[in-house]
Amino acid sequence: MDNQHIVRLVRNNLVHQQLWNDVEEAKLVDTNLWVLRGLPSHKLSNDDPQLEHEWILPVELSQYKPGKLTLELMDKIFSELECRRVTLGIANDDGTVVYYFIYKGLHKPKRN
Amino acid sequence: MVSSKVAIVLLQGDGEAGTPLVFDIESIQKLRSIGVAGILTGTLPSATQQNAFLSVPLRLMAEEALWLVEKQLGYLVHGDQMVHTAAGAIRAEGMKEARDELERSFEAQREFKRQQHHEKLRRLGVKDECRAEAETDYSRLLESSLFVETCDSSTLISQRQREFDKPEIQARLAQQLRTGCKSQGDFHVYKTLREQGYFLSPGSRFGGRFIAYPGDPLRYHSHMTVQPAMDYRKDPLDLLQVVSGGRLGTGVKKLWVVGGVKDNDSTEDESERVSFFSVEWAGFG
Amino acid sequence: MPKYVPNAKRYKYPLPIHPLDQLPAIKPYNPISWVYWLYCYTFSTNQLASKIHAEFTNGKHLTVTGPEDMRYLWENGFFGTAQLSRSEPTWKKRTMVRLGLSEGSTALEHITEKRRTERLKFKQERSRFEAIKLDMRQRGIAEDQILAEERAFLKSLREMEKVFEEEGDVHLREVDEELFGPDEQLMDMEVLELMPVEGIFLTFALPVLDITVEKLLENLTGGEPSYADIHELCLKYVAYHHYRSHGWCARSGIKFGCDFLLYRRGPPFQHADYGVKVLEACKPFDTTLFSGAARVLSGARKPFILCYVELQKPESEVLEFWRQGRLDKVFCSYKVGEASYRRWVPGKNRD
Amino acid sequence: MNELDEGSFIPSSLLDSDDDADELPQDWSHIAKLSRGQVVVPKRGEKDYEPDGTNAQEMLLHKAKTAMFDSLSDASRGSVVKNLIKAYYVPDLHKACVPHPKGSFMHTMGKVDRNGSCWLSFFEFVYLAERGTITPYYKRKERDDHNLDPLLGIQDLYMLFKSQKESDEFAVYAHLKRLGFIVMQSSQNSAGASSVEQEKDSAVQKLRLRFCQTFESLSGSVSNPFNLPFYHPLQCHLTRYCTSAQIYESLNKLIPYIAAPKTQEELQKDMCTKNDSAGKWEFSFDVWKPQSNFKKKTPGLPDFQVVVFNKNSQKENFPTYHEMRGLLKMLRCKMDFLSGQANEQPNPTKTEEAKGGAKKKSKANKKYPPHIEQQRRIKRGYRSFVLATMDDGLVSFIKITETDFGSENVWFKPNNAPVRKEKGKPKGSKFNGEVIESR
Repeated sequence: MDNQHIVRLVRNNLVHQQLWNDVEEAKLVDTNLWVLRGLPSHKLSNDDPQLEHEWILPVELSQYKPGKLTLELMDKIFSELECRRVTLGIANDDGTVVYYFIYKGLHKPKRN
Repeated sequence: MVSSKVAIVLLQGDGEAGTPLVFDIESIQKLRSIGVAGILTGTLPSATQQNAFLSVPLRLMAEEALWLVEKQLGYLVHGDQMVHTAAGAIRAEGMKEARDELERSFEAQREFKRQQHHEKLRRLGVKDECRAEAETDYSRLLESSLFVETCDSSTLISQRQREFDKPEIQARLAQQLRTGCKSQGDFHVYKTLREQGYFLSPGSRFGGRFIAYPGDPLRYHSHMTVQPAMDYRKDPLDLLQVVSGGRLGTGVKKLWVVGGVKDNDSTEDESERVSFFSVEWAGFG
Repeated sequence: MPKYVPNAKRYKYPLPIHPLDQLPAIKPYNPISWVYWLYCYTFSTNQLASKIHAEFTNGKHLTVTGPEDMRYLWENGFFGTAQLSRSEPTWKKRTMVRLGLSEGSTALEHITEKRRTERLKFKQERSRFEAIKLDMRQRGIAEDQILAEERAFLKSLREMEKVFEEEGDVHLREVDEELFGPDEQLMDMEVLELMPVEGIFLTFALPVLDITVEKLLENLTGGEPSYADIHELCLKYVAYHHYRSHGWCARSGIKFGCDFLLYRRGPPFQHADYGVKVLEACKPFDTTLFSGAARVLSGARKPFILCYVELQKPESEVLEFWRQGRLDKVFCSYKVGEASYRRWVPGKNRD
Repeated sequence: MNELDEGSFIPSSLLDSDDDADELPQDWSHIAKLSRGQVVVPKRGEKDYEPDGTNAQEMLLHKAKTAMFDSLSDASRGSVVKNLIKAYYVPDLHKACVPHPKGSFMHTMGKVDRNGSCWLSFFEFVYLAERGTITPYYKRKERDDHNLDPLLGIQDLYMLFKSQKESDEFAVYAHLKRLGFIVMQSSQNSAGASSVEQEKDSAVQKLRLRFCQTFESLSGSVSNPFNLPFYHPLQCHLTRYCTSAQIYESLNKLIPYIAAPKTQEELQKDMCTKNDSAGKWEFSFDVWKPQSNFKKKTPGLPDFQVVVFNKNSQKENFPTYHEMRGLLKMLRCKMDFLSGQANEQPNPTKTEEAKGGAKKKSKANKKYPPHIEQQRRIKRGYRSFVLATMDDGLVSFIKITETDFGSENVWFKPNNAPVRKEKGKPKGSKFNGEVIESR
């Protein structure tokens, strides 16, 4: 999987639409993937103890080709980042970017 | 310990995997106490005009049945000819016994009803001499109000079905059941979740293979919509499904969960067999 | 006050190619009017004065950057999606407001942002109460008393909702400085992105973009594609063209787990009427694929349309047309059939 | 008690197991009241988020379980001796015989033979036994003496199902029956049609078929005339489009589409074209809405037809489009979209449609402006069938309806737009329905 070409797209979206702060780009060693790290403008979930930096994995959704994001790859990303969740920044082919939390293992839904 | 295992009947035609059913209420109660709820599918005789509260048989998912067999908590019974054979084998003595049994049940009912009747008359203060007359009327009434029950479990084959509880028969039936499932990996997903204490039910109504509850569904909300098993190394995550699954989950307060099943031949620990990820809409974008 | 342009005027044309509706009237008794009409007719054209500039950025993303072009495509048929907004390009306006650069109406995103903060506060309250409830249970307090407490709590939440007040503060972040060019003016960071099917429609079906069909196809599927490379795109385009050409405004249905949403006129006028999933006519599918999308859509009260597209010619033939750039021949080799999918509840269909 | 009346006090949320309100029913304490005939409003949202280890919660769970299992074991199946209706399963016929039939079930179930015995299909037999209406026995073929025919239990009955498919179909059958629908097995129904009628039909059928085939081949060549370059760059220089409609019309010739049959004639044509696409699919049930004046012998066309599909079986898949079309061609039921037409051109052979539509006619015939009429048409669609999906015991129903966007053009025409009237100020003819810009 190669996500370099959409890193900027997702980064701009985070900074200028979602108004995140300290957004940085980084490349993972194991998987050759690009990730972003940044501070949201507000707490994303009540279940979070405090406002923290989040990891974002930009991925591209193409409706014309299946993706390459296997669960094995997901595991590698988690083990390198050593975090409890990664946010998928899904760049759609209509120009929008949508964000989904992905947790390693089983996670409980929000209480409310 | 044979007697404590739950008999699971596999309904099947030639070469079919089979539909696992449980008919005995005590067994159903037992299954529930070990985290297998199943789905009741039969008409409840006391409320025959609705579908929300149903009665035996309890239908199990193939994965549930396989897990019960593996854990030695249940055994599979099958044979479309069994009823025919059993019915054909009944001799006059057998029928007499059944009739005697019915007669005993009637006698018990008579006894019970008479007692109640007397009790009632006494309460109403009816005198003894009037009673005798009322009694003959009542007897006629009583005879026609005796109840003939249609039992849940079979009395015809109750002996025969125990003979299925042998390792080689069980291995064969389980194999048959397993190969009939749409996805082989789903069993590992089921097993892993079950052994972590989740109750599972069929999930197609919520866009998944299973729905997982943190405890008995009678008391707890479900937490997850579990997707059909993926191949850990080969299958790519369907991002379009992630998007709709995550949105749907937000509405019904369930996380969208995928499990990747690792190959058979891997030397990994059985508990590491499935790698789960939970997906949730981040609330923005 | 900015000038108010009513929607009926702003979105008068459903397509970026306009009809010649400014031709003079013909008066039967006045032959001069005939000549004048003929003159106008001959020298008029449906063509755009100049085509809209589009280019590929980040590989396959077809984008339009000119602010006027972005506006034009949005107002004439609702094509494309602004990358920093939900659909219509409103980012610049919003940012001006956020940075206190000018006064204007509050944009949609601003309002939703505010609502989200409010909701979050309510939820915090709720979890605080959950903790209290747990504590009460642990102390063995009776269930009905707990229920009463809960009712009182819910009431207080509603009160809180009523008195929620507005707050507006402006602050400039460090990173916002990259938004300003050398002339100290706010730059427009926003670009309009077109879905591949929109790109084809605005190049092949209507002469709107200044990009050639050849270049478009090369970018979308590579120079020497196999049939498998073009298959999905063909299915989606055939469906897209089908709906667009019968008058529907078709936009991405991604947020509803389907391929397209169909609007009768367009997003400013009403919610989408239908959700469409494009499928192959002879391929079996897993039900899980449908039930999720069907639930998301039915939650939004949108009928779910299964649009089946079937190839009626040999794949090699279609691929050859594609390589020659004969898109008309490619797309008319397919046929469309439709079915709607809806959950049916027997108890509600008894009489 | 009458089967239909009984259902009336049950809240609709209890009728179907796949209620919108999520998850499975939980509060069995209602069922005791339900069986006593009281009106019950089910309580929702009484579940907890997760086990929290408190005794209070344990207690609540224990109560819920007790209510459930008490309801299950208290509700025994069967009848009192006075009302006992014995039914004997005949293995060779896979049917059951009721020598002395009585009761209201006979309005909609069973067939009475010359000797006055009532023959139940296997589904009817199991369903009635489950309700406790009949008492099931096994008929041993070598003996006439019923004394040697054993009484059967529910388990025995289920074990007599011949295949998984049959038991899945039964679950769907029982689900609909419990709601008061009248359900017949589709194959059984068509086999019951008199053979004379069928023969007469087949002659006509052949004639029609020939007609249709020629028609098909003709229309086939017409419907796909597109071999000109579509939007040629020169087109804009040669042609002038004066309205948006003209632009659309030049665009919408490109993609061929399948138009749904919309009239009696078109339907008949479609029915008699070759049908080999349904594959192994066939309708399982003909279903009529609950009604008190149902006649078993002349039931008329069913309200809908149902196919059953097991989503977890390796052997089954959601129907492909070809299979759906095959099923639509086989469809023999009332069609709502015809009800308006039947009124305009009465057709003696199709009185059923007219009858079926009569109730709705007032609604259907209400005149709307053309563009609203069009929206209604698109939304309602044309032929439809019900797909019952079996998910390990949970049945959900999906209605698949043939829709047709290709036959309608919905582009905005300024002249047809509803004109908003300004009070007391008649509009000038030049105004053209548009709102003038305000300053």
